[in-house]
Amino acid sequence: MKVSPAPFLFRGGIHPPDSKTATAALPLKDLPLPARLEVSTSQHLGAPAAPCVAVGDRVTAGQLIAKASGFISANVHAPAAGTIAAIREAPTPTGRTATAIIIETDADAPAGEPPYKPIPDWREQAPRSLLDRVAEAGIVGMGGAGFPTHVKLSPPGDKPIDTLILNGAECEPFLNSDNRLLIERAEQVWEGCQIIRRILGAGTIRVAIEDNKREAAKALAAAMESAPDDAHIHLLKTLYPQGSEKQQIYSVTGRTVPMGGLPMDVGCVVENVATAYAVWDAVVNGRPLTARAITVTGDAVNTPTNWFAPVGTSFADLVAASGGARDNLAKLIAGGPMMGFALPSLEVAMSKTSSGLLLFPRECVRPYRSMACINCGRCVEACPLGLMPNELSQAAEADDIDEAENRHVMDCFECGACAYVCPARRPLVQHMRRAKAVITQRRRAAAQQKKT
Amino acid sequence: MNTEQQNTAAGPELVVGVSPHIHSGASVERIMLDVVIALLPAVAAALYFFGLNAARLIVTCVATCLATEWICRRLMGRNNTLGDFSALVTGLLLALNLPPGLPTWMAIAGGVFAIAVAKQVFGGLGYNPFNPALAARAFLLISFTGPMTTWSASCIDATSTATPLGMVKEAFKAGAPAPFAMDGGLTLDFLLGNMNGCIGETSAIALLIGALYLLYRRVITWHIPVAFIGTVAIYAAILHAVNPAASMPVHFHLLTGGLMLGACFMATDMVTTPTTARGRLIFGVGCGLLTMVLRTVKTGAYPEGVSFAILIMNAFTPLINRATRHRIFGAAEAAKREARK
Amino acid sequence: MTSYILLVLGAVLVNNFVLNRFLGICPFLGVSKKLETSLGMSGAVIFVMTCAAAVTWCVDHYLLKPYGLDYLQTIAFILVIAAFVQLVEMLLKRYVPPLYSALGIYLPLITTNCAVLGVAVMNVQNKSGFVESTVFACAAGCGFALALTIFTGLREKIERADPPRAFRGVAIALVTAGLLSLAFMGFNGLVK
Amino acid sequence: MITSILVVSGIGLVCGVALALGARYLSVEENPLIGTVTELLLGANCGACGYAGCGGYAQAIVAGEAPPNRCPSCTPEALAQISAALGIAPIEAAAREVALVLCRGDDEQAQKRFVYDGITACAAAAAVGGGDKACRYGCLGYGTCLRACPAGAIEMVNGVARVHPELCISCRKCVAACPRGIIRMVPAASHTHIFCSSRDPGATVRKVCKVGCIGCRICTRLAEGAITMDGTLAVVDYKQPLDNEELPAKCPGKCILKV
Repeated sequence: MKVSPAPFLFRGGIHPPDSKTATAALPLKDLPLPARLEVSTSQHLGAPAAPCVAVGDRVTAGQLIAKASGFISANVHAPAAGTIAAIREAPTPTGRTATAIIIETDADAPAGEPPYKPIPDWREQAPRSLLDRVAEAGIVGMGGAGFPTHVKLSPPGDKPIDTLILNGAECEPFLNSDNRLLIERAEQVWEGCQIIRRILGAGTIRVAIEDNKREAAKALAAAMESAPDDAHIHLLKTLYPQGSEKQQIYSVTGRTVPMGGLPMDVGCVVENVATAYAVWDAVVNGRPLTARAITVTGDAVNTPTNWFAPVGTSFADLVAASGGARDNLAKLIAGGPMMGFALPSLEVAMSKTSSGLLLFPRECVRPYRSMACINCGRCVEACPLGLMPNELSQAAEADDIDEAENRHVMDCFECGACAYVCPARRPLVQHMRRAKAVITQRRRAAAQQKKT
Repeated sequence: MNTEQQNTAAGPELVVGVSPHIHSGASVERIMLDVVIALLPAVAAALYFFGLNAARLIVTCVATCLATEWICRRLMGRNNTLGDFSALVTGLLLALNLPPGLPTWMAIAGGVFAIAVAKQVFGGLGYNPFNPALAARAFLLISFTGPMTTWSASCIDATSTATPLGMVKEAFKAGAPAPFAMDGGLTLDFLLGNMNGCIGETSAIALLIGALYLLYRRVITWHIPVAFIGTVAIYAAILHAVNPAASMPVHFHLLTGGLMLGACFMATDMVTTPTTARGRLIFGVGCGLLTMVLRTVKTGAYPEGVSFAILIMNAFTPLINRATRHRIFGAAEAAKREARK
Repeated sequence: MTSYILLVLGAVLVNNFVLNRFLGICPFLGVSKKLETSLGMSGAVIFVMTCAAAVTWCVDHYLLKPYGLDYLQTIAFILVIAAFVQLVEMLLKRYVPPLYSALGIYLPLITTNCAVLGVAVMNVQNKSGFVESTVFACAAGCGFALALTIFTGLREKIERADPPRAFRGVAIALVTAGLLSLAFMGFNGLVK
Repeated sequence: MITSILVVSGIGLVCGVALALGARYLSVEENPLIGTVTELLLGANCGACGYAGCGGYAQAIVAGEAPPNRCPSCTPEALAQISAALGIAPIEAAAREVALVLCRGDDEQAQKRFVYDGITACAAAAAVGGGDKACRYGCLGYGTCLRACPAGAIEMVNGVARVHPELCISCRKCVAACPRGIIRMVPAASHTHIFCSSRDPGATVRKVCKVGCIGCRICTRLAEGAITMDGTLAVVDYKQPLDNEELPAKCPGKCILKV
């Protein structure tokens, strides 16, 4: 049997209620094409893409509209045919602003040819050409951070990769986009995963799925039956943050990524299931990454839905399609509730990394007063990295950034486990983030000074 | 102003903050309330064994602590913190740590000291380095040694005016044999709390019930109580094995004095104790060792050492915290990699 | 042997120079902000105390006592101590400059650290022998080191505390020191 | 009597010789001037000079890396003494400058985009969705400058920071602390200021704030060169005299005030 429990378990972690039932059984629905799409040039980590169309241009579905600029960057394509209405600054779902290309869509446009040549016989093609396709198609890590996939898939020669981990943990509460993708499109995900392995030349494939998503695991196992392989599905104990790269690598392989290192340092690459699906679509169908699954849920939306929606759809359109928001809407979150970003308004467009949109009612956003740390140690128990959030946050609060740096605040990936359990309701993640921002700024300044 | 907001804001006013956007619901209030609930059996035992005197002390201490907390916050111009119940816990713990015959005004002095000097001058809950109730007890013990070690006005069958620990210490100091044998009847009496002592410390069974509740509610972890009580037991066992004539058996040391109250409620006060499991074990062992040293060294000024032991270990807490930091995920691997280079 | 153990325990825990006799409060408050400096200070004090006790014992025994000059004790002892402190200062400045600048004014102030003089005078009062004096001095220095180390840990904690304006800084440190001393009173009488 | 004198001087002599030997073999070179200058610098250690404390600044002065007039608390006499000690020509004291918060968009005048929930500190608030103030250049009002000010010269008035110039010690800590960069050092002698830092076009400013510069340029004409335009923002050029009493009343954005 290919399905078995994960052999290891990382230290720390928390058990938030998974709150997934509202949308777990709802099939992905294709969103009717919105009249307007706001496609950001910065949907990935690294340099924003450079727009290569002008206002007034007509574009076809899948046409390249912004080119990757620099090594860590990704192409951006038009999700639908239409006319470029404007190119201007717009807010991103991660709380920043970036140049966005606004497309007035043309619903009557014929479907047309896929923009890239399909490669159904990818098993016979050189890994290099497949990698180029991934780069062309503008594929990024769709689990959250949005790291350009083609960069991740071309590790330096001295870092041999022997394990590819397909991340289907989806440990964030509320979200079901990856879960539904696995249930409904398991074969495509599986094929995408094999394509990635061919690019990497990796030995084994390990699939990591939390044990509360047995249906997804079953669907994938069925898909894997038809494609015999030495791959293996590991059911992870439901524990947040199993979906985090380093924790997952440990749970699945028992290897520990060195502090400050990358998964490739221990011979692993972790790819999200949505990314695998996008790779399949790009290679087999020749279609760039322009649409993704997104869960719209929460107690302040009328009809929670799992959408398959074009990138650039404004959250206002998504919410409207989901039956609209209720009057008691008080918080709007792009992403999951643990690591997602609260948005100031619905006038923000979804990106390649938007896996969910949560609408929380006023009852869930009670104002509270954070207190002094009472030293209970729950955050220390919860931290999957073994950091001490209590002391780090106090150092940051006292502006003792050096102390925070010496105590490895930079390793914090802001999973939020500490703040979730804190009985004093301290904004621990915000303290960490601020300390990290200060340190990054200092390091940048120091590097600049070195140069001059 | 209102009309303008309506003009500009298209939707409702949204709250924007940093992730995570959900919370476990744990709160300081709930933790403190749990401690109060866990103390109820001990309070009941105190009322049963010491009657009105216990009621008088509990009411006095709680009222004093609450009032002092309110006044201090007022004077400092800060928010009212009566709602977090920490002053209530301090008041209860202080009362349970006092001998039944203590004059009311001394209890008031203790309450004021606990809140004003040991807690609020540091900025309130979370900042105090020493357990406020214990600091107040130590303060009273040093200032009013007589009343703090007079036990006459107490017990239902008061045959002696000293605590068992005091009687034993006096006897051994004088070179006499143990004043009583720890037979079954006496052990049961000690277990239930039928002896002289501070009003809340005598009933081991009531305190243990409370501790189990705290463990069940995950307010405390097992490390400190187990390490503390275990160390005392091992130390007492060794002492008894080496010299049975001049020492008391293990269960005597476990059931008498403030050990149960101290190990389950005072040494587990999270503000003043280490954060990591390892640190808590060290803390517990340190408390146990110090307690037994203070109890059994014949020349010591006080027959009981639990409160001082915990206070001294409180002082060590920052150093223990520093020494028992968790290993950071991947730090060892990073060091190895560095070494290879 | 037992008497030496008791002597040491007594000087470190029971009659701790800082927490029980309230001597040497100045460096106790002055250099207790960072563990690194307080450890350096501890080392310096142990060194000065031990050497000063040894030398003052000799001075007392071979110079003052024979000539009946007991009344000159304070002056003579201070002279010796001052010289030792100067020596430590030079050594540190030369070999551990960061520690030297971190200790700052508190290094020369060991001269006026009453604990050092206290040890010397107490040795005379107790009519201790040479070895006893030196051991006692070293133990007293260790007691100072212990108190300083614990207190530094506490100060690093209260540094992050939020006391009312009037209590910020040294005031809250003194309150903490008082409470620490209260805790150490539990050792009272343990060793006579 | 003689014995006592002899004994004490004997001990003193031995110690003296020991120390002399120590000084001979363990000494470390140090410029005595640094000590002199440090003493003259008053020792406020405010950091206004940009160095780590007065000692660091003194070192820099003696090394010739910095002029001695960077200390705002230094009296002219002390400055003269420092120059004399260094053996250089006396240096003029710089004109006193005070910090000024270039925003008056308080809770009543300026819009907010959302309800901020988090740490009460400006840098932290600015990092959350770009800050809750609708104006990207407005004072966030979470008091980071107030806590940075060693002189207690900053007060929060209705959600906007205000510097009390009479208390300001010109240390520039608030200037460095403000994540929006809207605190500026201005001559203490100037009293008319433009309290806005928004570089947004006038229409945008109007939408979000009732007291913002809309870039109408009326003030530039009235001020005869003492106010210049930096894009759409009017900026006072403090090198020029500015004594037009009508300015505050004539500003349609109501952001020019005489204080």
